[in-house]
Amino acid sequence: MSSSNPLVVTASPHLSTPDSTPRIMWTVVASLGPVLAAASYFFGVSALLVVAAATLGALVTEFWFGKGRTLLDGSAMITGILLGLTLPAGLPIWMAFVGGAFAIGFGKLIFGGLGQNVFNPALLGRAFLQAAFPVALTTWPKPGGTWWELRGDNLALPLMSAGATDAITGATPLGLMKFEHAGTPVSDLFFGTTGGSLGETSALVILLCGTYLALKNYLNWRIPVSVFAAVAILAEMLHLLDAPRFPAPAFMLFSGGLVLGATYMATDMVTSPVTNLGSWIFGAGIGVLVVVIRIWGGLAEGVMYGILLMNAMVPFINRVTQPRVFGTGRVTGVR
Amino acid sequence: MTHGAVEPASMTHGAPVAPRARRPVAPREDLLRGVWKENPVLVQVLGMCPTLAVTNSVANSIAMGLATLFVLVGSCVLVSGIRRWVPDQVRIATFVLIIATFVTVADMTLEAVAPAIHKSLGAFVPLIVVNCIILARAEAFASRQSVGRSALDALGMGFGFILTLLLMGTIREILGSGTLLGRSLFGPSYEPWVIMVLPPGGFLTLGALLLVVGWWRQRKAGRAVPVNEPACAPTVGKVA
Amino acid sequence: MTDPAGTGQPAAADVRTSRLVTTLGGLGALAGLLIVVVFRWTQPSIQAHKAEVLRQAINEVLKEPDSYDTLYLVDGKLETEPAAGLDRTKLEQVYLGHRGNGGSVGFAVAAAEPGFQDVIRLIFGYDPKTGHLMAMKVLESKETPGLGDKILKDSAFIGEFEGAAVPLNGVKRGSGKAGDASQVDMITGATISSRTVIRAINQTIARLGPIMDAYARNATQ
Amino acid sequence: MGELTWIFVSAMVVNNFTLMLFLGLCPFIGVSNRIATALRMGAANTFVLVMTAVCVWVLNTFVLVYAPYLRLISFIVVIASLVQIVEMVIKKVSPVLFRELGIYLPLITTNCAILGLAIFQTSRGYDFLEGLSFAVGAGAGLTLALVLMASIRESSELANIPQPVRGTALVLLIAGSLSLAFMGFAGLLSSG
Amino acid sequence: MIPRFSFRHGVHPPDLKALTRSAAIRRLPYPEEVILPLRQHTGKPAKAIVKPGDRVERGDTVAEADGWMSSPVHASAAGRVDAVGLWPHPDGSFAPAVRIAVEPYSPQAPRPRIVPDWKGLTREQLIEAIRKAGVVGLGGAAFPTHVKLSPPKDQAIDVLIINGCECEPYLTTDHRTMVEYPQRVHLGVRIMMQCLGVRRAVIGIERNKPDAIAALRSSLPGDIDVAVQPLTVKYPQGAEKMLIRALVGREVPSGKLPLHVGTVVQNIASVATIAEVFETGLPLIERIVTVTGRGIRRPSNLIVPVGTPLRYLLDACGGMTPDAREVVFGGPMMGVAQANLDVPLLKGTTGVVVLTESDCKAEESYPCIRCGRCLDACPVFLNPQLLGSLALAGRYDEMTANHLADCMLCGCCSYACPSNIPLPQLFQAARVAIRQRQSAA
Repeated sequence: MSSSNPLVVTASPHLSTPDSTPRIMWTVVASLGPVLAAASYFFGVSALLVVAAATLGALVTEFWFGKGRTLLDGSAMITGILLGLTLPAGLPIWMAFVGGAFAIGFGKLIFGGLGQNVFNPALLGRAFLQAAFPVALTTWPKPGGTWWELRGDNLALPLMSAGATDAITGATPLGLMKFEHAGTPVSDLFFGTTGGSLGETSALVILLCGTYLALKNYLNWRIPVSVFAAVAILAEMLHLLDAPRFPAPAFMLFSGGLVLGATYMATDMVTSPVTNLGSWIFGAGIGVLVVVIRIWGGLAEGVMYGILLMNAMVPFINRVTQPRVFGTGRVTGVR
Repeated sequence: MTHGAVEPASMTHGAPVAPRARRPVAPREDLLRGVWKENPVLVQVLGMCPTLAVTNSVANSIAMGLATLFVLVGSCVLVSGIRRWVPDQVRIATFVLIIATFVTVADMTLEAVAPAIHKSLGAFVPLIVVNCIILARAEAFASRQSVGRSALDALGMGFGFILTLLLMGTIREILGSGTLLGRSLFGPSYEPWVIMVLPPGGFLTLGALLLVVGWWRQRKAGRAVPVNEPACAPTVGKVA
Repeated sequence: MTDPAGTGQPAAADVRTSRLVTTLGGLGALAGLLIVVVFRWTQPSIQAHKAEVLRQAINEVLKEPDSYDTLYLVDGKLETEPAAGLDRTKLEQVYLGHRGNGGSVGFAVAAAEPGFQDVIRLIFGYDPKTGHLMAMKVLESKETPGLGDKILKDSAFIGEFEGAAVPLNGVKRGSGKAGDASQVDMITGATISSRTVIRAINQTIARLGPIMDAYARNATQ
Repeated sequence: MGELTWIFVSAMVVNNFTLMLFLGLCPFIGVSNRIATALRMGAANTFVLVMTAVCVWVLNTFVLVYAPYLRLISFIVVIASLVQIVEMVIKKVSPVLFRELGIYLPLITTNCAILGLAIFQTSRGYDFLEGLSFAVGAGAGLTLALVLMASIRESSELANIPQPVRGTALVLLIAGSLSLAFMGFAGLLSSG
Repeated sequence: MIPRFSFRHGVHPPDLKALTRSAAIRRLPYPEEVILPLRQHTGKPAKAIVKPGDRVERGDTVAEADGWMSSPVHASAAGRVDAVGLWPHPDGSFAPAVRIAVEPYSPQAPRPRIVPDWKGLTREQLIEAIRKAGVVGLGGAAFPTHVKLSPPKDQAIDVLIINGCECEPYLTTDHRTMVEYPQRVHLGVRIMMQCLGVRRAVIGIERNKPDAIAALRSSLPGDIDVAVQPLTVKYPQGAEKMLIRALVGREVPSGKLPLHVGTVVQNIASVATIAEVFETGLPLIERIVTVTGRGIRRPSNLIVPVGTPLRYLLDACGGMTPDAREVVFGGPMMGVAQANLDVPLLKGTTGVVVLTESDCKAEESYPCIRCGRCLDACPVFLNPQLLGSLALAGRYDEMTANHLADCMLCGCCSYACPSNIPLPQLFQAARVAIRQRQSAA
């Protein structure tokens, strides 16, 4: 054998799944392409500006404070894009940038980077923005218009407010339901012709992309399924109780960020339980919190907080849902 | 009221015990110790509750800082003054009594003099009673040292506390309202970061400050320094 | 230690106990004295300030009356002088404003309701003769700065309550029918806070309105 | 009834003592590194909170109407004695429980959550049942925050936390995130 | 839901057996020397009874068993003892070995019948004969077979399980044995049943070996209760506990042995070897190995003498390709990579896999992203994610509390890990550290 090609000695197993962490991450990034395209179809260039700014904020922070090559694993990219998708189209892009930076800095790097964080960084960034700039974050431009038209004051100077804009804004379907008891046709929700954040408009596109990821086992299908099931069951029970007061399950499922949240945010591997039983509990918990916040809370939308709160529960869930080790507990066939 | 079980041992990793007067300590050292080297909040991690709760504006920070300074100095001087007459068993009880008295006085005075600020500080003025800084200094320093040294130490600690509150208040008011002491800094179109005046903003600001302090100390030491573990809990272990 | 009966101890303990008691007692007495002195000294200005705040609020919501009376709610009736033995501070109070010519201008009523973050306290002026509100002022709220706290700061919103007919009906800004006096335009983005204000007023009117109406009728008769 | 539920929910999550009002931070920072400890601390706190609510109601109703200036002093004395009595009772009744809780009980005396409860209960004029509901809600909220923080800290012990963040800074930053998440409960049960 | 004829969790690595699946077993010429390590089995190493210069015939004992949990070693070729001393061992260490310079041009004729005929022997005599023949488990762990066949008296055994899964990718040793020597397998089963006194035997074979299933089924003896059961293709189907679970639905309690649930598990190669030993009268001196992988020019299934140097074996298969990177003893999932080509083949070596650069997993590992795939993979339901983190933090006591002892080091977790974290290695290191601490205490 030639000396230029020495043998290597590694620990077993010597085979490994073709999936690698960067591959999973970048596949998720790619699967967000259609969602992004849909967002830009509805909200024009503003959608791309906002997402790009959030992503840039995330990447710059990861590069600056992170350790060298961690940009390549793609996780900061996902955080940035997902954060961007939860924002309204008319947001000043400096806010999106700040959100991305916060998401990575305080959501991820302080815990030691990839894999160590407790809260979904994108949602933490979103919650930060929501708390910091409540007005800007609840100004929802209506979809439509020409592609090049800005949907609000995207280009406001850093630290300055959006100022007076002439963009046509409208309430989200959930806002309409909560504050004016006005419904929105479910077909509009499904195809995306309603007001709302960039990524929450078209349930159809998100579900398709999510199914693709689930088939590749890049997301844990149990989580979205249990979220949807919990929301549907609870909503149906309430709807049967008092139909005029509580909206129908279909509306609850397809309005707001539920589809995006359940598919892309709740399934973030780092911040969801590692056990399958835990995943069911986690998803069901999110579903219940979403319904509780939407119906009895002061906010129209509860997906973000539902997921963040359950993120906080994850270490606890992991602890109590440890699998029963083979050959312990109730044992079959002992003689 | 005295609790015998949790006695001295817990003190070792609590608030730094004042050095027994082996060599004469310069008054300057007594005074400056609390400002930076043993800053009650940033280094000893005491008195978190007011540091987080009332620092959403500079005015509130100053008022809270002054009230605490008043109680701190008053209590420490008195504690030091009567330390020879107070039996050990009722030591803590008398401390608490003294502190509560001073706090009541401060509370009423503030309400009479500056009702607006008193209202915005709310329940946190009476809560000075349970501010660990005061008990920690009374117990760790004033009950063993002369009146003069106790006064200097209390002043230093109080100033350190005020400085930290002021730092927090400044950051939070500038970012959160775009103002400093109520005066607008950036003009009308500034977008305030509302979160900074909300509870999460308090946690995040102090967390970030401690992070910077940790980073700075690490850099200065050039190696890993012992983590600044919270000192509050072990210290108050002595109290009851 | 060598004394099993502990006969050596009690004497010492006695001394100590007495000392403990005197120390604590003495300090307690001193503390009490100090507090009472400060209390005596500060109380007048604190009370004066409170009264002033209340007076200003009543002036504002009753449009500067020349004087006002404090009425106490006793057994579903308003009385100027509750029977002796009742603790006035525990009774619900409303304030009746008067013009110089002796005519009443309306009642100032306090209301409270849980809002977005915590309880919102407010006071409003109500004219039983017309069944309309005179004005509304939020006294205390912890609503989100920049959003919910517009109920204190947004003059357009506060202005909505002047002359509004009860029960109020909150609508989205710009979407109400013209000429409906009961409509109040809610603050965009602070719907919960706006609604809390409206609900607080509506519920208080529903509870106290008839009582105030009755009192006003009796007074004019 | 609705009022009592609201008081409970408000004290537990909407205005969570620890995460929204910064009360009870000492145990939150000091004894939140193990779930088991956090649970016990939470239970002990809840117990003392409830006892305090009862005592404060008694004080407010029968004593402080005559001497309002003694409010603070009487509260702190009552709380301190209460903790002492609870400690002695537990020691007598269940030595096992005492061993488990013993070291935490003294800590509770200077826990601002207890005094805070007393002060809020007074300034809001809660009656007996409302005070009880408030205390139970506050206790549940404290326990929830403690357990969440403890479980997060337990898991982050295994994480590769950067050196300057370790210790109190990390606890505060996690608390900030938790506090952000708890903002989702804003307005719960009050939207009508 | 408990799957029938399988177990829960596990992984599905590519089986890669096509390289040698249909290559008939062939015999190699004798190498110039054979190296016989004294430690080729679980338990105490054997004691050498030859010295340099001694001449040995094929089948002569060169080392005697040292106690019950031990096994003798026999000369696998006729020749002269060259040295008795340290030599590179496939486990990476240097270990005592007997080196025999093989006599060139020797007919390699064995001494007649060293092992007696099995017919008419009592149970005890059979086990003694097996022990003397140096038979150990040929599935990899090399557990002395006579120990396994002598369960404690109070432990009733009711079923003998034969492991024909060969779930490791690449390897076809057992597969070819079943296809080419079905009669030998059945004879081995018969002898073992007699040793154990059981009336029932089940042969478990993964479904990806239909020809082996057919061959064994068509030759089933009519007079004893032997069944051939096809099993789901999944790694590690061949692990004892998984196999028992799949075939008879019993769960071996944590920390217990298969015999505690009334079973004894034997590898198919061991079964065939027992038959061969009694047929030929020779002790265990040669075995069948698969030499395979994309890094070898002529992948083959071979009968080779125990102790054949690896270098000779590779050369006999056409040598390694230029892009060969790693040589593994055993299968790719649990096998041990070799740093030295002078190591000899052991009794327990099931195969030699030569991996190329493109086969080797990436060397770079990423932080754990808590995807939970390792939990879904672990056949014994451990939480490898937690165990791995604890290992990295050096918190070994908590690892013990989290059932580190139940880990079989099967490698499923690491196979499934997208971040490429060497979990079995961490667990192994933790075990060593715990053992050291215990022995220090």
